[in-house]
Amino acid sequence: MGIKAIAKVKKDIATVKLLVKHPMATGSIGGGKGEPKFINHLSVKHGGRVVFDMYPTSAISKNPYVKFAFKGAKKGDMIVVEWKDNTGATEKKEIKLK
Amino acid sequence: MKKLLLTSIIAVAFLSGCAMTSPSASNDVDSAIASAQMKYDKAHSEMVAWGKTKSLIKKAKKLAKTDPKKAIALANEAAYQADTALAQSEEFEKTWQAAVPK
Amino acid sequence: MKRRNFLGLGFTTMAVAALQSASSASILTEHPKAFEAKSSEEAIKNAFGTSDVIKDDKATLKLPDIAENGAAVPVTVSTSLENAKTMAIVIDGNPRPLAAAWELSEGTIPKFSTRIKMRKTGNVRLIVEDANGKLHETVKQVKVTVGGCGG
Amino acid sequence: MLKKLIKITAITMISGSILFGASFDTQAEKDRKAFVNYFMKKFENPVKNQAEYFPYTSVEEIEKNYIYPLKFQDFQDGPLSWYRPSKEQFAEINEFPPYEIPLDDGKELWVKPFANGNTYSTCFPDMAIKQNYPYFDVKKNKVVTIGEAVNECRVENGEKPLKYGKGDIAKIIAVIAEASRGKEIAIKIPNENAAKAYDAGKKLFYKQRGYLAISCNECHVQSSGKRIRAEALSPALGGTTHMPVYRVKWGGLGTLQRRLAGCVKDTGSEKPKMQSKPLKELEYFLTYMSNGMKLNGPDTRK
Repeated sequence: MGIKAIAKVKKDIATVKLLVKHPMATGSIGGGKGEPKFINHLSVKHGGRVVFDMYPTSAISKNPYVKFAFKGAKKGDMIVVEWKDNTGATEKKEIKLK
Repeated sequence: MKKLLLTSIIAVAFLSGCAMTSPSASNDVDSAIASAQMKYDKAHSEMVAWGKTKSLIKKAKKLAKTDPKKAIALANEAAYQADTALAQSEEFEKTWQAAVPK
Repeated sequence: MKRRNFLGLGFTTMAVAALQSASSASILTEHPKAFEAKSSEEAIKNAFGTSDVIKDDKATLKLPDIAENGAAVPVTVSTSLENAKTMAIVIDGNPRPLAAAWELSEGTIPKFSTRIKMRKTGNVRLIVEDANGKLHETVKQVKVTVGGCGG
Repeated sequence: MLKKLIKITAITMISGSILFGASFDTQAEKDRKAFVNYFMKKFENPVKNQAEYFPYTSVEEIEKNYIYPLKFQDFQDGPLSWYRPSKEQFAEINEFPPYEIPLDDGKELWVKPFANGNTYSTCFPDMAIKQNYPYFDVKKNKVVTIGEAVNECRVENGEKPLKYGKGDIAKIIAVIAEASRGKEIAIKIPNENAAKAYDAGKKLFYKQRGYLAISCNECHVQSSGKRIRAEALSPALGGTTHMPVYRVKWGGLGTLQRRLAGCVKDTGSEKPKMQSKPLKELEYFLTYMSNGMKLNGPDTRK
């Protein structure tokens, strides 16, 4: 498990890149072996407000990468990244905007 | 007596016919495998063996008792591959230097 | 009822929606069948209630012509539509075509990048649901080859 | 008179040793210069040189997809150096390089003490050393790769050696590679046996093999800058700078030895063992060919 982030603010726009350690296993969905295991919800909150709300599937590559931007941020603000997978596993991490 | 002769002729014809339909290299499963193994070992030690040769011999060994005909065919194919690998290596030994940028 | 449908129903409801956050009502919880659909049309219909799409240039899909490797194809989706509600990537050639969906909220810039898996050569669709619930679609073909020499 | 004699002897000895010292890499240096020259010329202007170097590629495609002219240092990017669609795709992927995750793991392993309390730093106080690998160890009389050096460190400290090719060893090498970024490859040929190892590697590179009867050279020198279907063939010049590499098809990091073994297998040959003598000699030769080029590993490939 692990969430890596590059999160920068320019003017009032925060650009966030995330790399999440996760197998994103297709398993039987793709006709392969094993149980599917993939993140099915990845969200980011800024001051309690959801600024990113993604519903991935096993068709997102291993160790998912996402990039997005949102308005109304300033340097030093915290964002909370949180994911949940189809097996119920979760992870949460706070990241400071630079 | 006549009958015996006829039987022998048939037997000889059968045997020779059998030999004719087999690959020329070897018709005895054990010697075919042994020969393939020897040739492969040489190619392997010179690091020129082809990718599938080893597995062909392995398959031949597996089928030696249950399907000797197929085992022989596989062993002969492996022997052919090892022979060709060694022969081409000898050939390329003479020419590879020409490909070096000058 | 989708979370965003609460929007505009008064302050209290909005607050409740915000508290419930993304984990309550969402495209995943409300339309799970969309994620299990086996064809693109079925996936779109299950997600949005219709498969009628407007093909225009409001949705932009940035993808390579030839994928270097089908296991990680970089993609960027965006839209010029204001207040779009949902964006979804649908991949025709995959056993489950709906690859990812984003629900948009105020302040989110409707432009996302990620990496997708593509099983074979085929069309990739970006569906954008606008503020009125109408669907906009853009399609791009991506060639996928079995790639990579060297073990 | 005696003074003069001493002087002459000294001069003879010095010049002799210079001559002697230089003799081990004379051929290799000649090879390297011709090798570099071939690539520089080929990629100087592929449109102009289309008939000579790219007869099966249309001028139209070259104009659309090829990046040129390439400078010496540009070759560190392998197939991404000349082929625009690949370069653009990996530039996007490297916005957040997938190798960052295994590299982080490697950094954790780097500082995690062995059972005896030492760490990798005990063996490698200076981490920026990858430019010197593989080197010919005069005492051991053999080529030593970075992977072997890592395992040697482990064994000296009472730890089990790691399995070669991928996993932890690739992660540790990635840490060393990252610290060595920007260093110029500096492979030396210190004695006659080193020159022999170089020659053996050179032969393995140029001599056709396998049921396809092709050589490393045919794909990565002569056909570099061409495509086999969607494969943009990488130039052998700069072929080792970016290792270890995160390959999408591997779903993780792999070492140069792993990549080379795969490459030999692709000729239709039996896959050689990683860290076997021939494969190390191939690495020695190939890395020598890129002497002077800056390292930029780890990186991402298809």
